[in-house]
Amino acid sequence: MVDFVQNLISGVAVGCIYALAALGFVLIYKSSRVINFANGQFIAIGAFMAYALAVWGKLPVLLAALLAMLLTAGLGFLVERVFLRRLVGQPIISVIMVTIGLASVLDGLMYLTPFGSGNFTFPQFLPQGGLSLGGVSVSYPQLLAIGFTAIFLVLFGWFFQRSVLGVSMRAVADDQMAAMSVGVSVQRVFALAWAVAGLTAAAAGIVVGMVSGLNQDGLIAIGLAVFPAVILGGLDSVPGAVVGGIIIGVLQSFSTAYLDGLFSQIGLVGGGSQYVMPFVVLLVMLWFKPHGLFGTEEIERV
Amino acid sequence: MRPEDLGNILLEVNNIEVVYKDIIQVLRGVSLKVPEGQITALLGPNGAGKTTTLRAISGLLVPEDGKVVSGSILYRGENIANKPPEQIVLKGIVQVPEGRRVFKHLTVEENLRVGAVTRRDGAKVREDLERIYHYFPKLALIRTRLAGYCSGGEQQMLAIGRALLANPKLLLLDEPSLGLAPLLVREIFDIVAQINAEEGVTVLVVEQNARVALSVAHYGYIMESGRIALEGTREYLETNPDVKEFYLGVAKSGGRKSFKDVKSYRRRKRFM
Amino acid sequence: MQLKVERVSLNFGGVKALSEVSLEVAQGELVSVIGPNGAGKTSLLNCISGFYHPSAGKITFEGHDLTHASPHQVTKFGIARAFQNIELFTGMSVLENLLMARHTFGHYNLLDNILIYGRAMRVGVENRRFCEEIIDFMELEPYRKALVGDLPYGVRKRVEVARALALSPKLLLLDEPMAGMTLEEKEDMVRFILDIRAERGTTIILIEHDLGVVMDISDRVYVLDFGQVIASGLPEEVSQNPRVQEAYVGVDHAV
Amino acid sequence: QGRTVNLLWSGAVTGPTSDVGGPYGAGVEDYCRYANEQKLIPNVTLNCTVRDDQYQNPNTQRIFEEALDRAKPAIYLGYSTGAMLQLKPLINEVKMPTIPASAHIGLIDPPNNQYMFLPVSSYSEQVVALMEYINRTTKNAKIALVINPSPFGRAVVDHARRAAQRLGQTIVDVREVGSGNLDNTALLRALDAAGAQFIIHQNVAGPVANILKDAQRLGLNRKIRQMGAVYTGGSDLIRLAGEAAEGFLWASSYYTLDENAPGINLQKQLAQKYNRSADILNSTNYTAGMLAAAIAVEAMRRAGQRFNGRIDNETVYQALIGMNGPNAFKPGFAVSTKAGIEIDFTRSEQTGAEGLRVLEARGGKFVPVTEPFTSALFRQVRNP
Amino acid sequence: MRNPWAQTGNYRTSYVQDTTIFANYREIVSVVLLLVGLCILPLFLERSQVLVLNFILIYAIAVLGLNITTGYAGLISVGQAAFMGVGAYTVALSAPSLPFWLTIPLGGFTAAIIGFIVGIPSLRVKHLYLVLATLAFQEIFVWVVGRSPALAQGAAIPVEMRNFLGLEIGFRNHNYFWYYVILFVLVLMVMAWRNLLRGKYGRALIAVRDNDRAADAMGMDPGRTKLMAFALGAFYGGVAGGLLAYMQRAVVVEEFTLSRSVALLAMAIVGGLGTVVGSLLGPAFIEFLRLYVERLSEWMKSNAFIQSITPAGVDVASALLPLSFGLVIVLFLIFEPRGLYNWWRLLRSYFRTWPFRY
Ligand SMILES: Nc1ncnc2c1ncn2[C@@H]1O[C@H](COP(=O)(O)OP(=O)(O)OP(=O)(O)O)[C@@H](O)[C@H]1O
Ligand SMILES: Nc1ncnc2c1ncn2[C@@H]1O[C@H](COP(=O)(O)OP(=O)(O)OP(=O)(O)O)[C@@H](O)[C@H]1O
Ligand SMILES: CC(C)C[C@H](N)C(=O)O
Ligand SMILES: [Mg+2]
Ligand SMILES: [Mg+2]
Repeated sequence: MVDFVQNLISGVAVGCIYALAALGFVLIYKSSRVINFANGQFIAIGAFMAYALAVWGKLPVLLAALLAMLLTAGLGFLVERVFLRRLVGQPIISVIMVTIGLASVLDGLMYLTPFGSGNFTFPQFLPQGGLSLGGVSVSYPQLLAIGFTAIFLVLFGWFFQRSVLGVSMRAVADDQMAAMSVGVSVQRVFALAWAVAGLTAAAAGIVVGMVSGLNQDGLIAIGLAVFPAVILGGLDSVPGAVVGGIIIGVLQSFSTAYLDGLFSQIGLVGGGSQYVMPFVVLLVMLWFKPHGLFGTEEIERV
Repeated sequence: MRPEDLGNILLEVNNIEVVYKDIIQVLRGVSLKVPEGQITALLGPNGAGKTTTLRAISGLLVPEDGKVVSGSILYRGENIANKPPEQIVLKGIVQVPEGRRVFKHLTVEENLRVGAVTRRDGAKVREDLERIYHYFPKLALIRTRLAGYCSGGEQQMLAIGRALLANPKLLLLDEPSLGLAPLLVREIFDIVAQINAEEGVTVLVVEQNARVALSVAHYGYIMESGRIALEGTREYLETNPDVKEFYLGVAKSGGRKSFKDVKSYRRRKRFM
Repeated sequence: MQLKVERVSLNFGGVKALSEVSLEVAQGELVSVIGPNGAGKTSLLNCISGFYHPSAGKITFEGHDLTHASPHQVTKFGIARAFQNIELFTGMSVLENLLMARHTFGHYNLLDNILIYGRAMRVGVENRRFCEEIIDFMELEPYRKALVGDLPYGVRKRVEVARALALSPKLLLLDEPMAGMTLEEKEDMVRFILDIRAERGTTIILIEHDLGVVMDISDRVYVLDFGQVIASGLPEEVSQNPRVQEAYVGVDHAV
Repeated sequence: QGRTVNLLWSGAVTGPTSDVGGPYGAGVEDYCRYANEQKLIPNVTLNCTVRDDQYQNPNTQRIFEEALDRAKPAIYLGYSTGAMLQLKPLINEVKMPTIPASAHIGLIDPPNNQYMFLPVSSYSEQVVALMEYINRTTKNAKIALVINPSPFGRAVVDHARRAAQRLGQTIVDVREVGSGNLDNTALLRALDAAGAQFIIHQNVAGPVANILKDAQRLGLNRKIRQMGAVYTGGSDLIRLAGEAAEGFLWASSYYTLDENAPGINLQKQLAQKYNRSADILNSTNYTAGMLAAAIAVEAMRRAGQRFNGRIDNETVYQALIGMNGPNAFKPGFAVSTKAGIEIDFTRSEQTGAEGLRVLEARGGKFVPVTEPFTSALFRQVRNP
Repeated sequence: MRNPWAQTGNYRTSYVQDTTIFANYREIVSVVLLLVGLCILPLFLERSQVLVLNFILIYAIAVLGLNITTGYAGLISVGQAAFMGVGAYTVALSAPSLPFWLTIPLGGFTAAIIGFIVGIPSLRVKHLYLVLATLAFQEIFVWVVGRSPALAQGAAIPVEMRNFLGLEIGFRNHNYFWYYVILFVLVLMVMAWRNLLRGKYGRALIAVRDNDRAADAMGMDPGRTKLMAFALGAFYGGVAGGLLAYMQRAVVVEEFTLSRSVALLAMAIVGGLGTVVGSLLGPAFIEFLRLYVERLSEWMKSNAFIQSITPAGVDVASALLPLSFGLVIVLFLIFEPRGLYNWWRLLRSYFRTWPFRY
């Protein structure tokens, strides 16, 4: 039982990191129907910036983290301005491909810094260890991830349901032309979406940095891990991103705990089911509930 | 009578030419004037360029990759040709797009609130929302329904209500009767007339349904393949024999002619 | 009866789009369906053409059960439709749009296709000839090679009808083919519809809001309101029906 | 000055495992420069080509074949397990002496293995040696393997299984873990539940560091002893895992930076001379690159000497397989078990430094806890 | 057009003309010349240069397939490399017992079957959701191969063919031999591709992309069409993978990962989606880009001045490849979304009307 609870809690903690990473992704999809394949790069850049500011710039960690989030938001804004804006109205494959190209460009840019190869540990500002309760333990960075996610969830929820800007963001996703007709600045909406996406990606990156250290490949891989989470939750749902992220985190934790043994029994050597189960679930989900748990279904009337 | 005689000229379109995608020229020198506080109708067959004219005024050529390449559009004396749509909305010109174009995944009320996105007077918005519900009581009943599941008439009301929330001085309506049942067409035009009368909102309405459009308009233009072919007051147009035959469907004999008797050859319109 | 719709019901969540709608159409008839917006007219067409499946009731066409058939199966029985909100292949020319409708005519398999020889070639030429005839019939010659996406609305509506005709249907379903047209264009469309019936003997179900058109050319009229048939019969009968007047036409009759 | 002889290295300077490939390539590069400056090969200019294949096999293959067409290198320094396994038949066909960075035992196992030379003991031997080391103190130990999800990681599994059988140990589980492992609670608990007393890693430093940190947090670091093969440990691991690395056991054939060995001294000197960062200087992979280059240069020198200045793949091969007994090579990068012998190869024995030590992380440093030894058991389980 | 008789005959011939691949003799001649050129090209090239060509042509086959699935049917796939993998592993397992002219098509068919299965979610989901289904397949493929002892867990499985009809194949002629095999297969695949898209099955692909509801109403089963698109695209991928297995002499799972899939998609786009010419130009462009950027970065590394101005720990040279790869994709999409194909078209029309401007 303790085992089960522990695995659950650890899964939730990891899931919250996915959730953070997924939020920015969902935001972009929600406003512009773009799947952002450069999300992982945003995560990495945010984390590296925080590291650079804290370690080389000798800033207090919290300040460095905050600055890095803002800078990454700026990067998101810039990316939208320079690249995405020119593609409004192009077929969706072009836009997806641009984010893929962008991912590669950002990779290249990272190689221009010392972060391109090698591993870095984030300066420790939380105490070692973590909370322990009846044999169940959570590390402080993990608690931070959970806290961050909760805050963002509430903020985003309010933003999209209540604020005029949030509602018009959804409107833009529905029908750009109609949104323009009542004076929504579509360009401003997109720029904002990308900026906020950068911000949350950086938050995710910083948390990852604290949990497990910085490594370009590892950080970028989180960008990939987000896909099953958002499909599960629904590509355009904020609560979906969080729930999906957490489910995937728990799924991975449970796969490692309970499934690996089964896999080796059917002749697949080496376990590691946590790497594949999210994608299996993704496929199953696509079949049985194509729009995820909370995604909006396309309203199609002929 | 000229439009000037009906009131101040709020909007003046001077000889504009519009080109789509840098190659397709649609408007070839369109000029028209919209008198303030009046309803002006713009009629014409499919493909004449009515929608394009409205888009040129409201700035919505942008998403269609179109441009005003010559001529000017003066709104209260200021040239607004090729300005971005959000600026034009701020000046008080709001277009209700053709085909309703409501935000399908937003509720009715959210749709309306998006209409107020450019406004800074939050308190007044609540008030206006109630006013819209007063004009369109049906919308009040379905405020939480997703707009995508509303019927055509409800969507059209919603689209107009949404535009009204942006506080327009000049409302551009593009074929509000499209796909609506007769009862609703009547209802919507009555409401438009009512809004015009009560609030003094100037309206420029594009319509195929000439009969109903002319029933509320004060002045009208008829457009054929990118040009204005005919203009005049309602009375003038309603009595013009060509308009009667081609747009109102009045047979030479005076009564409504039957569709069963349509002739199978094309006649030339005299004013073309 | 060629088409029989028997006590068909259709629900969307809480919304009852259709409740126990029955309708019969005989071979060669031109039947109109009218009713206010949201009455369920399009939903009824969708049930017949296989886009929706009724939750209760039965639809048969020449003895084939359509209740659970999908659109492409329905097409094979000889039913074609034109859509209310134009559903053309926007990236293709008018001709290509019509050729699409010949998909199921003339059989050849994937291998024939890849080898393009003999059978595939013959079928292709035959279909092309057929489509050219329809283009001719619908007076679309000037637009044959034009991209559908760039055409004016009225012409696109006509292409819709032409494409449906290219399916060589026995029953043609037209959903507001005249919406958004000027009087003159409506007259043209009416002429096409009457010609289709006269020359091909096609059965037609027409949804239209313009009562003038409906009353003038229909053999019979059904009136839907809130998903129910509230009246049916000859045009004159229906137009005199007070319920219809109240629900649909309104006071100002002459729109 | 005289003729030019070519040496080719291609590896992942960027892309996956670039944290290994970067310093490794730097080591090769720096040693070559040094060799030219010191004129280690008389009358010959050494032309070292260091190329980035980004861990992509087609790149490796192209770079290699291009070299065969043009530069005709006398020796080839390879890199990744995947590409090396793939190129094996071609390497054998063109008779190109090859020193890979990967110590996958399959590279020097038949077929097509004639021209492959591992500078140090194989991954499999390192793991088996660790198992023997365990056996010194704990009998019938229960061991879990945590490996990289790639041919590189999987290289050791079979040998470890066979060794366990001989030693009376149990392999309770084999798990694949790659980089970006955010949380290892479930893994560690599962291994703990399976009764594992030891975890042996065959991986790169990143994932291992994360597992160590989680083990410490969960209080499992006392209960389960962790250890790993050559690419798991070193300064990288200490930097990443901090104090959680304490007690980690590392099997490696290389000297550490704190030891006074000729190779290590050279390494320090070159790093300074060529302006290498501290991270590179401290990296074992830098040492490894230097060792590979040193062997190559030495083989070329000897080939020139023995064959009248004819330095090509054939003579270098001869030089390599003659590098034994009194002719063994002793650059001082790796430990040795036999006096005077560090690197030796014969026609059938294609491992260089067979000796290895177990080192333990203590106070932020790896210190040797055994003398250099070779695993006798590995030789028994290598080919069943 | 009032006289149907006169017109019909005319249409008939014009349609047959439409059906032929080439519009005129000039095109036939240029295609023949191109083929002859490709046939004699290796005579002027080194082994390793032929190797580069081989990769390009193999990728071209895979990209042709992608151009069916993505270019025509509009089903974006980031799993094409995995289909190549299916083909390659089929070849690896059957090569010891079957000749290559059987194993390669077999690889294609196996991939087609898997493609069919992978396409099943397309019956329910559309657009972007489908991208993720192919992503899932790509990841699952690599994972399963990595855990399967029967497939060497992803490590090299040798695929050797040392002899063909008495011709000894070794290092000397390996690349040349496979060049001609690949070229032959490519020509076949191009012809099939062109024919496919001129017939009703090809048209159905486009219809489904454009408007699948309308396609449904036209009697096409959108589900079946999408599955066919997946299967056909995968077939091309499988054949390409099979060729790659022989050409590389071994099958390694690392060849068939997500990054390769992405690169194939990039090739398709840079070349120009949905065109044969683009399917050839795209891979060529990307591979030559890789080659020359590599040269450039090597030059930078050997250039003392550049080295002296780059800060320590920064590797400008290594950054160049991802940077340029990404930039090329982005710039193409922004400035030339129709890809290299369009350049080729413009160039061609320039020559056709030379010396006049239009
Ligand atoms: N985005 C566009 N790109 C290219 N051509 C266009 C575009 N929009 C409209 N057109 C063309 O411009 C012409 C005029 O179109 P417009 O929509 O202004 O006509 P309209 O009078 O509003 O007709 P309707 O009654 O059908 O709405 C038509 O021929 C149409 O095909
Ligand atoms: N796919 C759907 N999902 C949910 N509700 C739907 C759907 N399709 C139709 N409806 C609902 O069913 C009812 C009937 O709609 P339908 O489109 O059939 O009306 P109609 O008579 O064709 O109206 P109109 O004249 O405006 O075209 C409406 O209330 C509509 O909102
Ligand atoms: C240093 C490298 C040779 C290790 C690498 N991970 C491999 O493939 O084998
Ligand atoms: Mg219009
Ligand atoms: Mg309808």
